[in-house]
Amino acid sequence: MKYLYYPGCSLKGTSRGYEESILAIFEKLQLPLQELEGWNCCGATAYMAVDEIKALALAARNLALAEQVAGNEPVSLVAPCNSCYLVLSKAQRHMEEFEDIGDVIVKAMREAGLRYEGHVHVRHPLDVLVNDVGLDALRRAASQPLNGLKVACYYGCQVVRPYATFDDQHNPQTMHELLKAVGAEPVDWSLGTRCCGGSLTGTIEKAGLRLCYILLREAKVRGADAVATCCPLCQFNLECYQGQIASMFGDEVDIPVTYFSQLLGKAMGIDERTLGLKRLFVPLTTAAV
Amino acid sequence: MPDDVSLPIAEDFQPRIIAFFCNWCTYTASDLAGTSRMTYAPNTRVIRVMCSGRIDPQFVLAALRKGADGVLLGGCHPGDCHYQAGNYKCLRRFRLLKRLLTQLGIEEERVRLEWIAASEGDRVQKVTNEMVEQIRKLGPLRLEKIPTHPNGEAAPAPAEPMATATEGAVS
Amino acid sequence: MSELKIVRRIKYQQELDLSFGKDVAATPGGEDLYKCIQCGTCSSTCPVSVYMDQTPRRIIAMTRAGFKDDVLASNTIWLCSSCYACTVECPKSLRITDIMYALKQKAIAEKVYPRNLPIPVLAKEFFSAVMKTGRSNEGRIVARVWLKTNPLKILSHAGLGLKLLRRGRMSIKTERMTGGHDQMRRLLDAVETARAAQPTR
Amino acid sequence: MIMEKKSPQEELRIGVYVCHCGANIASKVDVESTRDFAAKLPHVTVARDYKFACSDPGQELIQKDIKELGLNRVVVASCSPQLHEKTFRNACADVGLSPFYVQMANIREHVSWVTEDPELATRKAKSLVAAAVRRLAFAAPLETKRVPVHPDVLIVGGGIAGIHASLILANAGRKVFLVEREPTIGGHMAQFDKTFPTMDCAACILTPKMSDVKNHPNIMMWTYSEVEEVAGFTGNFKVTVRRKARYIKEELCVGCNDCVEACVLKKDRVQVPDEFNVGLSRRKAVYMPFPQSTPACVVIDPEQCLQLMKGKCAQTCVEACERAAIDFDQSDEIVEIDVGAIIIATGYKPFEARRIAEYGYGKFANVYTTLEIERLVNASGPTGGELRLRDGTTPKVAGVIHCVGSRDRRYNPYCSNVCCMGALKMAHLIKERTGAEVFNFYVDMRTAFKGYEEFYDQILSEGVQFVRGRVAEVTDWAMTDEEKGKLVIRVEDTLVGVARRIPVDMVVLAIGLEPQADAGEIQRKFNISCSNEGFFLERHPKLGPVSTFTDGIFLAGACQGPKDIPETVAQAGAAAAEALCLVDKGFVEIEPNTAWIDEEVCSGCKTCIPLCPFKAISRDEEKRIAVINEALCKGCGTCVAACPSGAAQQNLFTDEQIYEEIEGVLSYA
Repeated sequence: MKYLYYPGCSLKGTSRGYEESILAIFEKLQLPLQELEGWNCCGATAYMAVDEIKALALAARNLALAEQVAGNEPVSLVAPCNSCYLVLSKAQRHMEEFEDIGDVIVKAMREAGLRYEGHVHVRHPLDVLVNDVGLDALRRAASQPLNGLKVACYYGCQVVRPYATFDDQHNPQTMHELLKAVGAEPVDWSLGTRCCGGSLTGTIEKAGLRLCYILLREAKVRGADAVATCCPLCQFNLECYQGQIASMFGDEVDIPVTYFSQLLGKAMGIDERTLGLKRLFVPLTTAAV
Repeated sequence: MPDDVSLPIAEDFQPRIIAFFCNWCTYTASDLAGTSRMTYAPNTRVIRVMCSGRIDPQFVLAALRKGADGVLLGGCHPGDCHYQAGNYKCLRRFRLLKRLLTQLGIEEERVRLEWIAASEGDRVQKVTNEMVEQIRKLGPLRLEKIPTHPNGEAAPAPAEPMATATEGAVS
Repeated sequence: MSELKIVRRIKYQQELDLSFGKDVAATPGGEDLYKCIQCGTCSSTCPVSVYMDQTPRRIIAMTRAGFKDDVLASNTIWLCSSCYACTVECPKSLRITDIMYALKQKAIAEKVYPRNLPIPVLAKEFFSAVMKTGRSNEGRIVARVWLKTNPLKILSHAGLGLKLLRRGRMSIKTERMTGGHDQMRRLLDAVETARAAQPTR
Repeated sequence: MIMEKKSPQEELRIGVYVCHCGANIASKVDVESTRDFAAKLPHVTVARDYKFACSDPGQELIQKDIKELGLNRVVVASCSPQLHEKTFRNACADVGLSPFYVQMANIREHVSWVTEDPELATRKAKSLVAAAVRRLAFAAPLETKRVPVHPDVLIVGGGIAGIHASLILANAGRKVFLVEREPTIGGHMAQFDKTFPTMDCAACILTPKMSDVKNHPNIMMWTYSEVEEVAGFTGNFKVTVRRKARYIKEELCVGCNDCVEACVLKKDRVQVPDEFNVGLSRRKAVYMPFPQSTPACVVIDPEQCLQLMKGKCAQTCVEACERAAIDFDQSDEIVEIDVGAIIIATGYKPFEARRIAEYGYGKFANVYTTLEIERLVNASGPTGGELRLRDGTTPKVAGVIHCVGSRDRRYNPYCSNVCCMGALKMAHLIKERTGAEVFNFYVDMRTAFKGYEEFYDQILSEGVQFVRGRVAEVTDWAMTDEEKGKLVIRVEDTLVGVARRIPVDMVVLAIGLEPQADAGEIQRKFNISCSNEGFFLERHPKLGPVSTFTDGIFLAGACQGPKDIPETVAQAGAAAAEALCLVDKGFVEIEPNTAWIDEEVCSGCKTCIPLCPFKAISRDEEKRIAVINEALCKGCGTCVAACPSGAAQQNLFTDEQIYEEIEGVLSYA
């Protein structure tokens, strides 16, 4: 099995910490990720609203490139961004399900000298870590376990919806299991897959921030020391708007919002700079760690 | 079939398909498709038998020889036969029949065996439509194009149903 | 005390677009539109329905009935954050998120979206960025969107931008594709041609 | 028995009748043109079309032609032979024509109802008519065979359906075997507290019937027993029943429960969840499901009993039993019975509420199913009839959610039929017992039966709040102070058009009805069919609601589809009547579609002998040929298809008949 890494735009920008921590932990787990050469934007959800087929074609190009690199080998395209993960999966499924979409994209790809046979397996790092690397390997690698750090595991939407491929749609557990394996203590809360507002925070701010507020408040109510995320947009929304949320709703919601991979990395003893933890606005209080 | 015998398929080609359905499951399912008003391709002609075990491979050969372009067989799901195991007998004969057809130069896709339970009206619809589509792709069955035997004689073109190759009659 | 106002609420059949539902049902994911039983699961599972002028359930009903103008003028379709909660919870398996996408596309195509709404602008900015660099740069795009729709916002968010810059989470330098840029553009152009050649879409 | 002829001897005079079936056929098939087509076919003396061939005038028309035109064969092109073949056979027999000279052409189910294009439909109809006409040339005037019927009846399942059917048959003087797999009869109804819409106590109306069953001289009540195997055919079934070891001598036990008191499994943690109280209480290794269990006899659970598991126990129960009814050496008993008819009344399985994660059943303590509430409000239930939350407090606000697991493509697409009324009953009971504010969340209110709408009216006027909307989620995160510590129901009030959050103390899930987990196994055992959702399939949805496709086997109750008690009882009565009809007649007529051997052609190769599933074929060593025992032959025709020399033939389905049919359909395809 070949593992190719599809960073997506955010991991090269606002969520550098996600990329840094993902690459570092995979390195440490001896499964180094190779970045897909020449990748382009996945097509992202915002674009779907304007021109769905073009969005899917953008995604399909990445799939075709991955297939090309892998040759005949089975290949996993690891996409840490929930949005990329969904759009890449959706492109794959829509091409199969809707003949007219598939036809247009296949034709256009041929024009552009591309070919896609449908052999790429789009994967999220949560999936790869639990199912391929395994919890035992994680436990072994955790040289500095997190000692009961209380974490609100937040999966967001698009990693389990609409396609629940590797985890339960209503009660996902992979992040819980990973963090438990390295000594953290997931808090019991019901909002692990409730929407953070996505791009609404930037477009219809009031609506978007309300959703973030609900999540942050509940995480605090449940006694979490930190929120762990697996999606750049979720992390950005939950972390960067905390100030505005506080003034809009008159309620302090300061809580560190990390990537799950940063917490795993920390437990593996990787230093904070390498994990991008220094890039957080609200520092992860290590008192509990 | 070799290229030289394949003729262009006429646009308005309406495949002629004979369907042998067992009384208990598939014929009933076919009735259910009717009561449920599931429309499907009008190309099949259903002949009712009590059990798929009654389907003599010679019936299939006769149907093809008399002008059918395809034959569909339908019985109860394995384990559900009204007579315990007639459907298994049918399956065994069907496998042999397919080999025989291939030897005669007839595409094996022209015959199809399906298990359809009494409640599966929708499967009658689906299978019939698929079968018609399949036969449309294959085109009309042109038996005169059957290649000659290795010894130079024409393949036996049975004159009477009863005289068709007895190797069809295996249990 | 407020003034009593009256508005005509009745709908005459001629004000409706009776083919609207069929159009939407013909888009990918719209196929089960007519199977809706109006149970409202979508509306109650929707985290943003708090602000919607029409609940998602009503959007479905109105779409089927041909209330095209009302549907496209509704804020609902723009509030949809594509979280897919309605899609997975729908007991009749309607792909409501996809239907919302279809409605957004129709609103943009007919240019009936609210003027102050940045989403269509965002989408356009996004597209031009991708065409130029093959990548999107959220900070830059958002800044440009605000510039076009609500310039005051840039000022209020300047602090955030600076914080991001300081932590290396936003760069002045543009991220670009490491190759294949021409190929990507060729692909997008070819989509236009292939689509034009298709009879139905 | 008259063997079929090789070729027609007499001059054929065929009448063809093309039925319009109102517009069912005529709106798609050009019946006039089909009639004209038929008139020109060889040997056809007359061809007519008629509005409803199956009506009295339709039948009379055929009879008149037989008499006046001397017809000796009849083709009816109408519906499926499954529906009206008997009708037309009888009509012809009435005027002296062999019923086997009638041939149906199915131009409704197989043509007009499934074809879009009228022209192609007409073509198809014509080819089927042509085939029927040709096939008739080889028909023979067979005789139907009469086989005596065993007078006893087996009823599988001792819920209200099985109980009711048993009593009817037993009262009619028939001997009934009632087989129930649980230790007591009573089924789900015994678990209910009240029954809608009259709210009479379930036990009060059920338990007298249960003791009637127990005491009826004509009923053999076998609880804790299961049907293992069914052989034979209508009128003569041979059934093997496993009577599971109860480790109690049923005839000695009087149900005093002294042994239960004495059982050493005293601590809650070693006891198991009580099945009858759906896990809301615990029971010991020896137990009686509920006080009115019938028979009033305890049972020992071999997976709990220390003596049975480990062979080591103080056996305090044996000591306690004055009547020495406990018998650890008992083993399962296999019994074979002969019956003429079978009624299957195996009931349903309640929907597993855990499957819908959003409703939090199993996660939140105060989310209950309707069945649990039935037990909680029941005076003999685990709380003695006190409706309390798990922490012992009384709920102030309760929400009842309809359609749980029903009308949902992810679970069961069908409507479970009883939950709306069940949920209304819940609302009433909760209000009555606790005075709580009750919200009912429904998608569509289905109260279509006598007295049901009135019940809805009553509940409305009791002040229950009705919110039309399917609940998306039951959750535990609070938005407002009021919601803290409560379960929050998220729902759209679709009649108002807004989303609402309603905090409650208790949630009740009106779970739907599903086929029994082992319905597939029962289906195979009895050779009946299941519909797509897994309930047993009736012979006809309107006109054969309690029959199956297997003659002699009938259905009663929720095993055929979700239904409430009145409907179940009505169906049980109908099934009993059908069974009675069969066994009282004393004989069954068997379709003469048996196989026979043409002695002159048979080469004695023995190919056919091992193929027959009924061991009906043997070899006549003297003549060196195969012989078919007609009484054993069931008419599948497998031997006929296999005969290499064509010596084996099947009445009604001879090779000639089928070849004629093939040529017939192809002659006008």
